[in-house]
Amino acid sequence: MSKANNKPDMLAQKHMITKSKKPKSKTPKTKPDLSVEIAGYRFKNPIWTASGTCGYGEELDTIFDLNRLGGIVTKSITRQPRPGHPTPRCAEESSGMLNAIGLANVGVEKYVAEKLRFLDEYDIGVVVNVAGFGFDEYVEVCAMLADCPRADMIELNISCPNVSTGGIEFGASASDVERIVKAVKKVFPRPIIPKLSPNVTNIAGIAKGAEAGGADAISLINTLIGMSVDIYTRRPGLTNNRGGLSGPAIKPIALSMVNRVYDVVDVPVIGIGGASSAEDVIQFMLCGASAVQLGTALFIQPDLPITVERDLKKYLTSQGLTSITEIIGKIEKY
Amino acid sequence: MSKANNKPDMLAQKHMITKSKKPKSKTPKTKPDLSVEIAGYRFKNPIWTASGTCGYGEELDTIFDLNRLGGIVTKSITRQPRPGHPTPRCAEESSGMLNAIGLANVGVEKYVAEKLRFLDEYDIGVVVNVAGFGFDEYVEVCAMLADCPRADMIELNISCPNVSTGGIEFGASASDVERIVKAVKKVFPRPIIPKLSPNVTNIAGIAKGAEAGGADAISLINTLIGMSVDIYTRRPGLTNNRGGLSGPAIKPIALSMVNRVYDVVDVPVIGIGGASSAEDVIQFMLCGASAVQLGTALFIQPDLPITVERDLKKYLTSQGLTSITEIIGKIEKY
Amino acid sequence: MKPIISADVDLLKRRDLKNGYFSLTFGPFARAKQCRPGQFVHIGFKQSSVFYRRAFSIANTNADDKSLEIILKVVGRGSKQMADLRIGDSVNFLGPLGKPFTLPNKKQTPILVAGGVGYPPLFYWANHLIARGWDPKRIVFLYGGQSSPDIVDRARIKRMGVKFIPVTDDGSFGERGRVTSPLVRALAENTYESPMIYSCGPEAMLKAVDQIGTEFETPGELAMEAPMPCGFGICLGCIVPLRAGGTARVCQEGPTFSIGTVKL
Amino acid sequence: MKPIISADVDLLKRRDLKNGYFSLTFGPFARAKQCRPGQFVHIGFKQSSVFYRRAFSIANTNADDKSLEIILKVVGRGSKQMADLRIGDSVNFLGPLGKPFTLPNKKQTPILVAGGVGYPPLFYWANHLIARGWDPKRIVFLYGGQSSPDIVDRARIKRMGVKFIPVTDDGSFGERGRVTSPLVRALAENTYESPMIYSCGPEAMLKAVDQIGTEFETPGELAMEAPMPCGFGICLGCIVPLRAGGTARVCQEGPTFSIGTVKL
Ligand SMILES: Cc1cc2nc3c(=O)[nH]c(=O)nc-3n(C[C@H](O)[C@H](O)[C@H](O)COP(=O)(O)OP(=O)(O)OC[C@H]3O[C@@H](n4cnc5c(N)ncnc54)[C@H](O)[C@@H]3O)c2cc1C
Ligand SMILES: Cc1cc2nc3c(=O)[nH]c(=O)nc-3n(C[C@H](O)[C@H](O)[C@H](O)COP(=O)(O)OP(=O)(O)OC[C@H]3O[C@@H](n4cnc5c(N)ncnc54)[C@H](O)[C@@H]3O)c2cc1C
Ligand SMILES: Cc1cc2nc3c(=O)[nH]c(=O)nc-3n(C[C@H](O)[C@H](O)[C@H](O)COP(=O)(O)O)c2cc1C
Ligand SMILES: Cc1cc2nc3c(=O)[nH]c(=O)nc-3n(C[C@H](O)[C@H](O)[C@H](O)COP(=O)(O)O)c2cc1C
Ligand code: FES
Ligand code: FES
Repeated sequence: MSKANNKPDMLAQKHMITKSKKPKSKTPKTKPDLSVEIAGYRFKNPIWTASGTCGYGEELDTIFDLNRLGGIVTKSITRQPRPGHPTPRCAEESSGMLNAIGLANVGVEKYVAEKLRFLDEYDIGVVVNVAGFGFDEYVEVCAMLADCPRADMIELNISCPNVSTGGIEFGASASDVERIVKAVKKVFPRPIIPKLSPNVTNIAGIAKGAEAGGADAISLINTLIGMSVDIYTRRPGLTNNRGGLSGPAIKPIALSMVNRVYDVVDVPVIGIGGASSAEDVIQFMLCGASAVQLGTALFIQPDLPITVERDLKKYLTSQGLTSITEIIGKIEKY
Repeated sequence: MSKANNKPDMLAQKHMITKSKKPKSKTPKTKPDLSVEIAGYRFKNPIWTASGTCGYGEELDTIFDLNRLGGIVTKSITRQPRPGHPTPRCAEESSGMLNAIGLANVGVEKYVAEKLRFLDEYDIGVVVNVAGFGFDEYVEVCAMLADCPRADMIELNISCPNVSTGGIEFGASASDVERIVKAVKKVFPRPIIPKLSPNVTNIAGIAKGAEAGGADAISLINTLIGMSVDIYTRRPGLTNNRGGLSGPAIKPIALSMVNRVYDVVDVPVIGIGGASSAEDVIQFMLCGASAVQLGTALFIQPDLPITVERDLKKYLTSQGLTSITEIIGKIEKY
Repeated sequence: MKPIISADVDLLKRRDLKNGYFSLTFGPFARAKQCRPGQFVHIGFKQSSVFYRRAFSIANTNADDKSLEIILKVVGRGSKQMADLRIGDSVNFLGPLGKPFTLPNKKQTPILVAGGVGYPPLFYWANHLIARGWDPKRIVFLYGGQSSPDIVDRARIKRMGVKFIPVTDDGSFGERGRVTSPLVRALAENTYESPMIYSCGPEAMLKAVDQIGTEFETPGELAMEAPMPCGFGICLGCIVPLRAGGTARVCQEGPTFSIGTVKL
Repeated sequence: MKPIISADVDLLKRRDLKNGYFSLTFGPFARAKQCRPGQFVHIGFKQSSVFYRRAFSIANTNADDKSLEIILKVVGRGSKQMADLRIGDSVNFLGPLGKPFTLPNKKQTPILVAGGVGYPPLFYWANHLIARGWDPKRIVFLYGGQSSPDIVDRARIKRMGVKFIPVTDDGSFGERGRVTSPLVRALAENTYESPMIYSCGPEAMLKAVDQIGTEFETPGELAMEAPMPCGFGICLGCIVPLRAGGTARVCQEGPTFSIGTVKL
């Protein structure tokens, strides 16, 4: 992973996510085109897997060929390895779940040495999700990834609500978000995608802060803070007491926030939150998403990306469209 | 509705929600006691129906005897009658729904003359939910209710996200909430319960604002802002584009917020959000709620209050408890 | 005794009417006897991928075994789930709900205008009128569909002995064209004495029937549909705008509305 | 060919084993032949009131008709939904998942210690060992439950010809006491040559077995349970702490763990 490798063009060539140079061809295609461009990179389709819901990719690849994905966002990594919270750290809910995994991860060093290497063989966009327990940690981890060509982009988890000492604080203030994005942009030469928390009054303001800081794209939403309690033991469902709600339950909230952010920023928006079908992915794209991350739905249907890819093509054909990009932001509001 | 009637004690006598004067009896009872005290009133049970999900009570009474309820919170009323938004103004979601009814209501005058009168015959706590499109409207409507003895309490809908000119703005700022509560407390002599919006960064702060303003209790949560879109017509699911998400989907968020607020205020907390069973009601109460409002669940199971009442008793018996109040706030956090 | 109940009922009988149509008979439903044509039941599922209940017009009832029939077409997730039910499966009925059709006076000729899946309440209505002493031959039953297979349940209609006039878009069964054509013809030519229209079907058809009724000054009632979160008047989600101003809840002030009432 | 598949299977056979226990046989499952005792399938429902899949140990497979049996006890919503399935109903299998039991060497005496609903994988394991040439008489099958009806499926166990030692808390069937008593006795008295323990059951029982194995320096494997959001290693929701430090995923590094590995 030498510095020399660290050029978008070479990277792109290697991983077949070609940096788009020429305008889109206007000639009608027989096959619907699912590719999307985000921050100068072309992903073969808008289907990504969400951080924390696809590990580092190995296990998912025992079920379907990872190459079918547009992109993978790996589990949040931190400077040091972390065991996370004790169990129970997940709880089942109506159409969703709570989790307070507590940023369990192998730490950036092992990640770079082992986990990232596994993805070398795949022609997919690799987005490394980075979390930190303070301003400096984010910057340090991002700097350590600068020289890893396989880290196509970084998604900045400024929104993880599970760890009381970090996460949420950055995500809730537009100026904090701007500051952190600016700082990591200085140390990481490729695109930075801040991932926003939905647990805020004004998501549009936070997004504008991220854009002002130089974000190349914005992804949202992370989980909503939630809680559960066992009525017999009187214990919370999670050892961390609170956790993050994900799954179909939160999709309407996610769609609304994606659309709000799409309306106020110029950078691409990446939709996350409860997507469980091609229909959901299309909804996110109509609301403004350029790509959509599948998260909790992978636990319920691990080969979902394959179904979604097929159904997206069917949809485009049925609608007489040639490229999925034609639907981005095309919701027709009243 | 003469001024003379306007005394909590007389009111209470009439409606059998007795103002509690003596400390709870310590002698063990054979029958589990479901009654709860809120703002000096005793409700026969903690089961209320939520504003906008039980109309003014008439229709629900065609299915079960309204007298079985602890309290009813009627549909938000405004100064003038309102037709609300055009259809579609509800949309089905996973374990929930979106609505942007748009505060359709008969207006306070007709409400007092017709709707409130219907409830005269019932021995339940009547909480009148009031909404406004500006500071003055809230105060005006509350003042008009001051002389209506059947309006046991007012729930202040400062959190309705559906009307762009009102609602959310108050609910999102602690000082606004404090100001509005203070103002309506001056014109309405009985308890005021501000109903908080979940679409905020810091629910605890808002709750403290409400308490500082003199709130007698605090209810939460109202709906979460959400959106949906039809992938064929590309139209939002609601004519208002955005709406409020309710139902089981939001329960974990509601539990978390109820617990946060319970931890920082001294007044009683009333839980709302996705409750659909006695188990859910108990969860809310363990998290700190003194009463729980059933909302969207009534659309799915209209006679739910009857089942919940029965199951609450069963639970108390199974747990060797004599009073439901013994569980309020008794979550055992890690 | 509360007029509306929520009660579990079992699927007793299931007939595949082909082309996605199914007749499902449930019971026992304690309010079967109180049900009237035009009313509906709001059906909830035990295990479900849909959140709301689903409304279905009552297509028939049997006071003896307290059974209740509905007829549905599979168009989405809820109706699919209904069609997938098997004998012995249980669902929850909330009902009977809504305002039934009002009886014509004895001089009037009931003209029933059904479009597609609007057929069930009109079948019930024809049956009901006959049971109340109406001469079947004086009941006109116009039934329109896209194509022959959309005109379901023909044997039963014929057995009733009503004046059955099927119409299909493609002429594959009965008259070719719109179901409104024979209606207009009948009204224009004064074919029937004091006609009274009862109609249920797609919104576009109801709109046409409403216009026709208004134009020919013929009274009538339309059974409407709307997405129904609650089905009994508390959510205000199913409103339609009224000509006279204001709105009405389809589930409560409807689903049957007099011609000329609703802004269609 | 990917090792794990997600595939719809039909319920082929349903046996009520009484006392809330059911044996359900599904098929055809294309990976039936690749399944091994100790592994599990993660079952998803079409219409469901539960969100997660539910994990069930594989209790048997049939390579010929590619069927797969599970045995469950109704304890909550998911298991209830499973028990309510009817022949012909379809569910989704994700599997085979997890690390199977490892074969003992030929000198060792496999001692299977089942508690309650921990029985299914051990039944499969005994069957498998026999099929691999183990002398049934050399397989010890300890099976504990609260009361007689908790010892299910006895006829099949007896048919296998294993050394079957049932134990109940109340002595209503077999020995009275805990299933760990005959285990301790056997190890203390060196009843069997080179014993190798395989155990599955409630956590308290596994903890006891783990202690016993450690104390008597007897090797063995425990099949564990944990709530499993994903079942194949990606959510990190099912971890257990390890004695050596760190954590392991029950679904991936387990569900079978060597005695002494997990902090129980
Ligand atoms: C008072 C009342 C009475 C009704 N009676 C009957 C009846 O007797 N028989 C019957 O089959 N249905 C009847 N319906 C309609 C029924 O309640 C459902 O709306 C319908 O079955 C579709 O639900 P779904 O879950 O299958 O479709 P959804 O998943 O909700 O919708 C799938 C798609 O079908 C479309 N769609 C929705 N409703 C209809 C419809 N009625 N016809 C064609 N397309 C539709 C939607 O726009 C959507 O695109 C009645 C509705 C009401 C309000
Ligand atoms: C690898 C693995 C293999 C499994 N194999 C089997 C099997 O072969 N047969 C089988 O019946 N189950 C098995 N289980 C358990 C099964 O997955 C479910 O957890 C169990 O059926 C309860 O789910 P539920 O939805 O019915 O209960 P829930 O609604 O999730 O829980 C209801 C109540 O039951 C309690 N509970 C949860 N699990 C159990 C349990 N296993 N025993 C007793 N009480 C419990 C919960 O604490 C809760 O109070 C296995 C689990 C795993 C992880
Ligand atoms: C078990 C679990 C672990 C998660 N871990 C992370 C994480 O490490 N970093 C992160 O940014 N988001 C994490 N998330 C949030 C998801 O990436 C996603 O934003 C969220 O779950 C909403 O999407 P979904 O509803 O599709 O799951 C996690 C979610 C789940 C369910
Ligand atoms: C159709 C509908 C209409 C509502 N109207 C009002 C309203 O007029 N005033 C109000 O304060 N809340 C209103 N709400 C919010 C509910 O009172 C409640 O706060 C919310 O739905 C969450 O509870 P639930 O999930 O139990 O429904 C409405 C909710 C629904 C679903
Ligand atoms: S469906 Fe709720 S008011 Fe009509
Ligand atoms: S269940 Fe998800 S990692 Fe084990």
